[in-house]
This record gives sequence, structure tokens and C-alpha cells, in this order.
Amino acid sequence: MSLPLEYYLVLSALLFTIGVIGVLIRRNAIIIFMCIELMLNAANLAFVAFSRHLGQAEGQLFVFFVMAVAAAEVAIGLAIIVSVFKHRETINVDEVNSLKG
Amino acid sequence: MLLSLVIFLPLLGVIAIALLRGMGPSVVKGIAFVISLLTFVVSIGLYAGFDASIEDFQTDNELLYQKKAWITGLGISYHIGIDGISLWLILLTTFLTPVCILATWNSVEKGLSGFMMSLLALETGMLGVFCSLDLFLFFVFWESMLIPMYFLIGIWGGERRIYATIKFVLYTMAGSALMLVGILALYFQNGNSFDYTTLSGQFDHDSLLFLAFFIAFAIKVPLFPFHTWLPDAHVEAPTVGSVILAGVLLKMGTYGIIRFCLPLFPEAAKLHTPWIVTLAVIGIIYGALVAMVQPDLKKLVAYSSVSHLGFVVLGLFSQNHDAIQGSVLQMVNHGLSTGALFLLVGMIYERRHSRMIVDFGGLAKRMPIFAAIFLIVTLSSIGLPGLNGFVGEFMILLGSFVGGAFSKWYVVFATTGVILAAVYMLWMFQRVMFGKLDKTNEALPDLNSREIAVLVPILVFIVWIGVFPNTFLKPMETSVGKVVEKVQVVPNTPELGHVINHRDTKASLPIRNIENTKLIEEEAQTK
Amino acid sequence: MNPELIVFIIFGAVSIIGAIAVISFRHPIYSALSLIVTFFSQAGLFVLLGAHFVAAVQVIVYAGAIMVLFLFVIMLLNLGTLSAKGALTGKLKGVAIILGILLAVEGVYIAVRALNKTEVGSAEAADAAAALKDSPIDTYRIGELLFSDYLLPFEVTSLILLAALIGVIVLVKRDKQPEN
Amino acid sequence: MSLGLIIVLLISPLVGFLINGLFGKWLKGNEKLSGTIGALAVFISLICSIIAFVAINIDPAATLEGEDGFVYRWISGGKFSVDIGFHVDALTTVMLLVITGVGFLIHVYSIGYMHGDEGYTRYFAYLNLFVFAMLILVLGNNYLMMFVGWEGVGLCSYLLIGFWYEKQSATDAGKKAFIVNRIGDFGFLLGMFTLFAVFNSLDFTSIFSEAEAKSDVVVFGVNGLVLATMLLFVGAIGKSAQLPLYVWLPDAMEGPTPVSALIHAATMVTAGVYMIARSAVLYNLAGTGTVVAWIGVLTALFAAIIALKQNDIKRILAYSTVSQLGYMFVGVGIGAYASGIFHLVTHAFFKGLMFLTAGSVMHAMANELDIRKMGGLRNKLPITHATFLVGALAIAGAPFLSGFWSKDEILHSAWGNYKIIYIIGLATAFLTAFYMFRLIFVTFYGKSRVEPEVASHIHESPAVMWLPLVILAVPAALIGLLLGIGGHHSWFHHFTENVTGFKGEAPEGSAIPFMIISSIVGILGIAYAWTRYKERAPSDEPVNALQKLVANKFYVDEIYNTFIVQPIKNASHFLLWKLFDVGIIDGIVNGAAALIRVIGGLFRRLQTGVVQAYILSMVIGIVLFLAYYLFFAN
Repeated sequence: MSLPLEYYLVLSALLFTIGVIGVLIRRNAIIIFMCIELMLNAANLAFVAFSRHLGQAEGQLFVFFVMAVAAAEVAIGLAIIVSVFKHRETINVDEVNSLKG
Repeated sequence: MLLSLVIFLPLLGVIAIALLRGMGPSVVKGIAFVISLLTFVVSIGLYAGFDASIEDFQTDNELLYQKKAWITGLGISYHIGIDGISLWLILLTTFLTPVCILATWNSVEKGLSGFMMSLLALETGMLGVFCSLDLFLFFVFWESMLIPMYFLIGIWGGERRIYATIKFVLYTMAGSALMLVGILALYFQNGNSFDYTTLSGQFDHDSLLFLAFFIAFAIKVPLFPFHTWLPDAHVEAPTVGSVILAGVLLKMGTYGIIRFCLPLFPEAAKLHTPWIVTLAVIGIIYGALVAMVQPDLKKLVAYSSVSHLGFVVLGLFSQNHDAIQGSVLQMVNHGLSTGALFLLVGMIYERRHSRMIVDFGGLAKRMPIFAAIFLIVTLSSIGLPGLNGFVGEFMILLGSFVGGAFSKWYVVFATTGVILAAVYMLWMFQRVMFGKLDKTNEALPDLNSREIAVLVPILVFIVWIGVFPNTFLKPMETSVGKVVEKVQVVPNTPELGHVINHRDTKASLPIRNIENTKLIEEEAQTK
Repeated sequence: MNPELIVFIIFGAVSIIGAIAVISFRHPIYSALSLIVTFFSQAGLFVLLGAHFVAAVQVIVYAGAIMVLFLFVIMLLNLGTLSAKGALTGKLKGVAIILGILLAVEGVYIAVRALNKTEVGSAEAADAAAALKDSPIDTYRIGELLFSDYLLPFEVTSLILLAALIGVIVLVKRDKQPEN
Repeated sequence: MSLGLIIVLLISPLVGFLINGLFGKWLKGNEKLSGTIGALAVFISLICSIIAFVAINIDPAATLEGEDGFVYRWISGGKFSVDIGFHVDALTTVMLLVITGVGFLIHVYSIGYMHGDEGYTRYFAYLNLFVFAMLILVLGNNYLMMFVGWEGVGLCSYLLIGFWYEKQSATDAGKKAFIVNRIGDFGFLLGMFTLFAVFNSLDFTSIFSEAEAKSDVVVFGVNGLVLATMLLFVGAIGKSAQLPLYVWLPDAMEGPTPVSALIHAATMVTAGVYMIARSAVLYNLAGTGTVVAWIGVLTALFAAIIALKQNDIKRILAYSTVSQLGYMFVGVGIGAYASGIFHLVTHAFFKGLMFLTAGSVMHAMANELDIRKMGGLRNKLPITHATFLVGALAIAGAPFLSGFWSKDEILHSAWGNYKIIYIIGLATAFLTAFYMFRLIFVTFYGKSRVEPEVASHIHESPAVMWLPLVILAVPAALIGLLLGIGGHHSWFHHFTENVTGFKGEAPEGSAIPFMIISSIVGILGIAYAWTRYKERAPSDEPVNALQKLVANKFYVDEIYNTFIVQPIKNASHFLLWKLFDVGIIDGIVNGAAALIRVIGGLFRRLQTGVVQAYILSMVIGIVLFLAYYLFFAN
């Protein structure tokens, strides 16, 4: 007797929300980045839960792809953070506001 | 196949120039001229293969018609063909382009290859618009022709070129956005197909659809009060930009009206006729009056276009065969006359670097050939019988007066445009050509042989259309007849009485006249 | 009590606590370490769900590679404790938390209520899935799918990784100093 | 009559025009050749005209109309079609003779007159083009072809008035002539539209044959024929310089004098008269002739009054032309078409003659135009004087000269139903005699007031100029006798009546009392002029307000300028262009752009550049969207 799907989905939603809040309240780019990873993981959890629920392997496959993309994203993102830091001596997102209209 | 060749030959020229532009300006000019001339020669083949007795598109002739699946999923096809209306506009385009290239031989200093490429790309766009039988294809060509025009004005234009370009592009875009909505609406009502030839019958919301198309075209025409982009664009555009703009681009508006607005939405067209015709008549008089007081030659010609195109719109909405045929002819006429005027203005601008009328005077003494040609073109623009302008104007006015779907007062007011045209053109001619020659203008050379070669072909057609207009009227007769047929689905104007003419066998139609109700009643009584 | 439920509660609780810790610590090092905890407990949940392959990859890629990268950068930039003042002033912070709670409520609502009304959440779907459970989703099956039906996405993934590789090199490359 | 003859007749001046126009550059050094080509071209036409005239005289049925005159289909639309085709009958041949006859003499005269002018070949090119256009006007077998010629002569008139284009006044006058004519053409165009609305054709044959059957067709709320004839008459008013559009003709005297003789006296300005005579059927049915006659007689009087106080030799002749054209309109207006045409013919000769003699005077006087600076020229210019006298006597209605016959016929015809017109006409005849002989006496008699440096150069014109004068003087004096003897029963009457399709009722009573009255009036006018201007020049200063008014031509030009021309110009400039076009329309367009810029400026504030602000708004969006989707949808 396995656990119902809802358990996992609720957990996934909570994790995701925590990630969102983190992105909103922290100003350190690296931590914001970590929160994004957190959200991705929450999604992965939902994927796997559905995969088991429906008995289909595709869910797990997508998790695999998500992870690959996340790895690439982290590499690029961190490189950007490094070079921003080199130029500005800060990684606080509110100080990096050259998008200001 | 021939038609595709005509459309895409200029594009081939663009590629050739792009590849060979390193070989120097003379090669670039040579390629551009030869290619455009070749396009013209090939397009004459269209006329040769044209069968004037077919009222519809020339679908039986493989040379003049082509349909290939393009994006099947969306019901889009590469579908081109011509009828008697588009034939002349295509020939006008292919004729004016080599003329323009020859005219601009020495006047472009920077970016010659870019200039020529823009010009040729523009030609492809314009030809595509006139040939497309697929709404999607039409829209693609319609929009694509904006880009080269944008460059032509924006890069090689005058001082306020950026303002003029943006104004031009935004005006047109505003219109084409509406048209896109209209096209999509037609698409869904036409069983998810963009095929023009399958469009028929009554459309939902046809009044709104009509307006969506009409406003797009009215801006292009330009119909008063959508005209203020025109003077700016003309003044800032380089000479050939103005020629193409006046000669062909404006015709795309009127062509759109006759191709889409009238046959697709006859009832809506009838519904909206009163205010459209009012605007057209206002445009005729207003354009003429404002042209009269312009200090700048190009602006004067630009406002005169507003006036002339008013006649065309008036004729198009008359629901009368003669007037519509006159309108189509007048499109060609205006392209030739106004094109020639812009060329002439460009030629003195190159010499004197001024377009202000006050800077000139007495040029006839120094430049007799120029003055003679200018006079002929001016007279053609005024509508002197024996030259082209008259035939079109006369047919429009006569047709609208006799069988127009609106009050005769409109025609009476429109006819005052004939007086005003003489006023502003002759006054301008007097101030530029007559009087004492100014010191600064004494050294101006008369036209050289290249410039004469540019203008003479136009003059030939100006006289030709004036003296033998039937060469041009015959091929379009049945096609115009088809449009009239569709427009007249809505019973509005009883058919005109019979033509009494000793060349025709006596027609035996009953005598009917709009206001000739008395006779009709009598006829009924005798029966 | 169902042993599975117990395991789920443990892992779930740990991952939530870890997540909250990530966004609470001031020092990024602590945040990073908390994130590792969350990742590990998630791997546990994957095992619980029978997704052994994913669990392994989670540990290797996330907890291993990615987190090492994070720590590496934090060390490299020598980021000390950062002031707690967020980008958003206190009021907006409250707004953000309220929003987050609303979002959580909505998410839970979807998970618990809304899903049942859909095709995926229906009883029939569950029954059909139960029939499929005879063939468990093991690494063998994933590999089979990956190299047959999903070969193209798989190859594209490798391209993405390659692009990322090049991108990183370009981004962090030191500009050539003009020689005086 | 063969079509070929007419085509040769028509094409010959066109060829002359093309040779002189296109190869003018090479002909420039050879005035003789250029002039000869021009004159020869018209001479060929003259020969053809004579052949045509004789042919119709021998056999009245030898006309060219309908199918026979067809050349090619010009324009054809759906319902509308019009041909290039010719219509030659008695009326046409009379016009042809006048055009080519007077035209030829004037070409010959011009060879001498234009000697040494820079635009010699250009002049002959224009003149030939004019003859060509005028021939189209009278030869066409439909109204549209008539209109082609109508506009064509207007164009040539424009070009020839402004021939000396460096003179501001000349180009102004040319422009004015064209534009005023265009106002008339506006009426002509609408007239044609109305005709087409009624008859569905512009062809003379079909219109005239159906006119009666369709005389009650209503167009535009009024009777179609009335409307059409009135509108066509507007065209005639413009072309033939009648009230109120006569203003261009006096100014047109800026052109070379032979041009004034040919275009602005003999041929073009009479086109309106020709048109009405041609449309006699319509005018009779519509009954609009009365309006024509009234406009005509008022113009005659009005122009004659103005002529009294003018001092410019050509302007006096110009006002005289306007006045005489008025007579012609009286003639065709009251239904005496043959008499109107008769006066047209005689007037063409004597007025052409007078203009040419005026040109001769100017030639002698170094282009002096002011008669106050002349006087006593009789002895120095004997031939000019003699020929001018013939012309003046003819116009004044001296017994048995041309004007006597033709004017008298018109007045006689008017007596029947239009007694007031008759009286005004008679008064005008008195004024005509008076101002013409005022001109003669002041110019040729009395003491010389010529400025000394000019006086020494005064000489009679060369033979190439005076010969045409003499040749022209003969018909100017005698043509009236030739054509007019027998009054309403004359040969000319019968000849032209066949055409108009309308037999003008011969007025009751004998013509002789009318002739006697006219003669007395004419002689009185001459006598009065003798008493006043025998010895003295006209005074410079107008004596009273009335004289001042007349001397200033009733200020008509000034009134037009102040109340029509300037207001339109100013309104166009300030109201339409500056205020409406640039201000309002462009203001709206630019305003829309500015509005968008302002709105953009407001939204710009939202772009804080802080990533988290963007995310926050995104999350708000997600929350709201989900909330709507989950709780409120359905």
C-alpha cells in the first residue's frame, strides 16, 4: 500500500513556495540562485510522484532532463555572478539595477 | 511561371549586387539597370499573353498563374495571378523602376549598392502585392515592401528624414495592423483558407471588416485626413523614393480598395460610400488648395497627389463601370505624371540644391528642353485633353455624374478640382519657369542626354494614353466589369440607358436613368 | 502505522526544514549546506517512490556537482555575512511572505482538490496505472527509453551542456590587457 | 467629301508644329524657313478648306457625318464610348475658311512682325498648334472632341499670351486667361455630363436626332436640356469672354499682336458662338437662348462703355472684341443663328485687320501702345492708316461695309421679340462708332505727340506685313456685302441654316428702316468723336467719379482680386495649410505620439531595475491568475 499522490504533491507545493519566498526576500544573488534550485527540485518531486502514480517512465526521464538543464544553468549563472562581482564588487541584486528605465 | 519570374527577378538582382558590389559602382549600377530593364521586358510578356476576354484571373494560362502549396497546415499557398486591373499596375511598376535607376545614376554618393538593393527589393515587394491571390502572401508582400522604403527614406533622405520615416512607417503599420485583423477574420470565415479566389458571399461583420481593410488602404492612398505622412515622406525622400512612392506605393491603396473592399464587401461598401466619397471630394479640393500655397516644389506635388487620388477614390466608389475604369486608368496616369514631376524636381534639385519655388524663375530661358518637358508633364497633371490625365479624370467624373451611387453634387464639387489644378500647377510653372532669370541660376545646365532618356519614355506613354487610351482600357474592361457586377449585387442604381453609337449595333436595353423616373413610369403605363 | 508514511514524514520534514534554513541563514555557506540536506532528503523520497535512478542522479549531480560549484564560488568570492536587509523593505517582505502563503494554499488546494477532477487524478487513471505496475520503472527501462524514443532530446541535452561549457569559458575569460 | 481631305487639313498644322517644335534648335538660324514651314502648313489647310467649302456649295448633301467621319474609337468604357471622328457641314466649312484664311494671312504677317525675336521658331510652333487645336474644335463630331479643341486653343492662348515669358505681366495674363477659361470649362464639363446623362452619348448626330424625344428628361431635378445648355453656355462665357468672365481678354493683349488678331479676335474667342450655333437644336428646345442673348447684350454694352476711356490701343480693340462677341451671342441667343455666324465671319476679318494694323503701328512706334503718345500718324503710315480706317468703318457700321450688314441683321432679328435688347444693341452701336473713331482721330490725326527719339524712326512696315493688311482689308470691307445682301434671304443664310437645323424666322417687315437707323446712329457716333477728339488727346485725369469708374474698368479686376482670389489664397495658406493641416491633423498625429510618450514615461517608473520587483509582480500575477482559475472560474 503506497502513499497517495496528494502527499507528495503537497510537499512539492510547500517546497516550491519556500523557494519563491526565498527569491523574493533575499538580496544575495547566490542565495536567490539556490532558491531557484529548490523550486526545480520541488517540480522534480512532483514529476516522479506522477510517474509512479501513472506507472509511466517519462516522468523520471524529464527529471533527468531537468537536472541536465539545471546543471548547465548553474554553471552559466554562477559564471555571470562571478563576472558581475568582478565588475561591481557586489552581488546584491538591488545594486545591480541597470535595467532601470 | 513567367509571373514568378517577373516578381523575383529583381530579388535576383539584389543577390547579384550583394555578391558583386566589390567590383565598383559602375558594375552595381549596371546590374541594377540591366536587371530592372530585363524585368520590364519580361513583364511585357505578361501583356502579350494576356487574354482580355477573361474577366477573372488568367487561371488557364500557366505563364500568368501559379498555385503551389506553401504552408499547408495553415491553408497558405503561394498563389499568384493577374487580371486586367493588376496587369497595368505591374507594368507601371516594372516600367518605373528602370527609369528610376537611370534617373539616380549619379546622385547617390554613399552606399550605392545598398540603395540599388533597396530599390530592387522594393520592386519585388510591390509586384508581389499586385499579383498575390493569397491573403497571407499579400500581407507578407505588403509589409515587406515597407522595409526597403524605410531604408530609402531613412538613409538617403533629407534633413528631417528620421521624423518622416517613422511617421510613414507608423501610419502604414497602424493601417496594416487593422488589415491583419481583417485578413484573419476572413481566414476563419473562409474555412481556414487564405485563398482569395474562394472568398465569396456574405461575411459576418462585413461592415467592420470593410473598415479594417479600408482604413489600411485609405492611409496608403492617402485619403484625406490620413494624408499628412505624405508631404513629409515626399519632401524627405530621395528623388526616386518619391517617384516610387507616388508612382506605385500610393496605388497599392487604391488597388486594395478595388481588389478587396469593393468585391468582398459590396453591401458594406455601399453603406459607407457617403462619408468616403465626402472625404474624397474634400481631399480633391483641400489637396488642391493647400498645394497652391506650398513654397516647396515637392510638397506641392505631394499635395497635388492627395487631390488626384481623391478623384480615383471617388470613381472607385461610384459603382459605375466607366468611373471605375477611369479610376484604374487614372492610377496609371498619376503614376506617370507625378512620377515625372518628381523626377523633374529632382533634376533641378541636383543642379541648384533647392526645392524652394522662390529660388527659381526664368528657367525656361536657360533650360528650354527642361521647360518643354516640364510643361507637358504639368499639362498632363492638369488634365489637358490629348494627354493621359484627361481621359482618366473625364471617365471618373462622367461615370460618377451619370451613374454614380451618390448625389451629383459630389461630382460638381469634384469638378472644381479641375479648375484648381490649373491654378496651382500653372502658378508654380510660372514662378519656376517664367520671369527674369536669377543670377544664381544662370549657370544651370540644361538636361543631358541621360536625363532626356529618363523622361522621354514617360512622355511617350503620357501622349499614348491621351491619344489611344483604348490600348489600356480594353484589357481591363472585363475585369472591371466583374468588380462592378459584384458591387451591384445590391440593387441600388438601375442600369443606365443604352448607348447610342453608330459603331455598336443598337442596344435594346430599356431607357433608364437615375432621375429619369418619369420615363420609367410612362413606360410602365404603356405596358 | 504505515512504515512508508513514517519514512515520508521524516524525509519530508527534513527537506522542509532544510529549505526554510536555506532562506533564513545570513551566511551563504550555511544556506548551501542546508540545501544539501534538502537535496539528500529528496533523494530519499525518490527512493521511497521507487525511482532509484533519479535518486542516484540527484545525489551525484545536485548534491555532488552543483553544490560543490556553489560552495566553490562562495569561497572564491569570499562572501562574508551579508546584511539582513533585503532588497525589499520590511513592508514588502511581509507582502512577499503573504503572497508565498497564498501560493502555498493554492498549490495545496490543487494537489488535494482540484486534481481529482482531472483526467490524471481520476480513479480510472489510477486503476490503469496499477495495471502497469507489473513492470516496475527501473533503470533498464529508463535507459531503453532514453536511447530509443528520447534519443533526440538526449542529444540536445548534451548540446546544451556543451553550450553552457563554452558560455562559461567566454564569460569568465580574462580580457586581454592592452600591452603598453 | 472624303475623309482623307479632312485628315490632311487637320494634320498639316500638326506637322508644322512638330517640325518647328522638335527641330527648333536647328531652325533657329533660319527664320525664313521656319516661318515658311509654319505658313505653308496653314496654307495647305486653307486649300483643303476651300475644296471642302466648294464641295458643299455644289452639293449641300456632300457633308461628312456619322459613319463616314469615323476615324477610330478613342475612349470606351462600360457604357461610355466616344470616337475620334469628323463632322463637316456648311457651318464647319465656314469656320474652316475663317480659321485657315485669317490664320494663313496672320502667319504670313508674323514672318515679318516677329523678325529677330529670340523665340521665332517657338512662336510658329505655337501658332501652328493653335490652328490644329482650333480645327479639332470645329471638326469634331462630338462634344468631347470639341472640348479637346476647346482646351487645346486655351493652352495655345496661354502659351502665346505668355510668349515673352520674361515679362511678369505677360505670364500673369497667360495664367489668368487659362484659369478663367478653366472656370468656363468647368461648366462645359458638367454640361457634357448632363448631356450624357440624358442621351447616353456625346455624339452630335445621335444627340440632335433624339433631342426632341428626350426634351423632358429630368437630370438633377431640372430639365436636362435646360441644364445642359446653360452649363455649356458657362463654357462659352469663359471662352468667349462674356460677363462675368471677360476679364482675361483685355489682359491677353500682352501677347504678340498677331496672336491677338488670330486668337483673341478672329477665331478662338468665337468658339463659344460656334458651339451654340452647333447646338442650335438643343438651345431651341430648351429655350435658353434668351439668357444667352441677355448676357450677350449686357456684355456688349458693358465692354463698349469701358472702351470709351481706355488709352491703350490694343486694349481698346480687346474691349471692342468683347463687345462684338456680345453681339454674336445676341444673334445666336435670339435664334438668328445664321446672323450670329455671319457677324462672326465679318468680325473675324475686320477685327483681325484692326489688330494687325495696330501691330503695324506698334512696329513703327517701337512698341508704344499709348494712344496719347501718338497723333498725326496718318502721313507717316499711309497704308496702315487706310487699312485701319477700313476696319474701323466696318465695325462702326458704316453703310455697306461688313459690320453694317451683319450687325444690322442681328439687331433687326432682335426687334421682333426682344425690343429692349434691340435698344441696348443700338446704343452699343453708337458707343462702338464713338470709341473706334476716338481711337482713329487720336492716333492718326491731329498733332504728333510722339516722343522725339521715337519720331525719327517711324516708318511704314515691310511688304510682308502690309501686304496681308491690304489683302485682309478687302474682305473686311466687302464680305458683308457679298454674304449679307438680301438679309435673311441671302445665300449665306440658306447655306448655314441647313446646318443649324433651324430656320430662323425672318423678322417681319423690311430691313431697310433698320439699316437706316443703324447707319444714322453709327454716323452720329463718328461725328461726335470728331467733335471731341479731332484735335486733342484724351485728358489724363478723369473729370468726375463716373469717368473714373469707367477708366478703371469698373474695378472688376480689383473686386475679383479682393473678394475671390486673395481670400482663397489666404484661407488656403493660413486656415487650411498652417492651421488645419499642420496644426490640427498633424497636431493630432504628433499629439498621439506625444501621449504615448507620456504614458511610456509613467510606466517607465515601474521599471525599477530591481529583479525582485519584477518577480514580485510576476508572483502576484500567478497568485491572482490561479485564484481566479481555481475559485472563481465556473
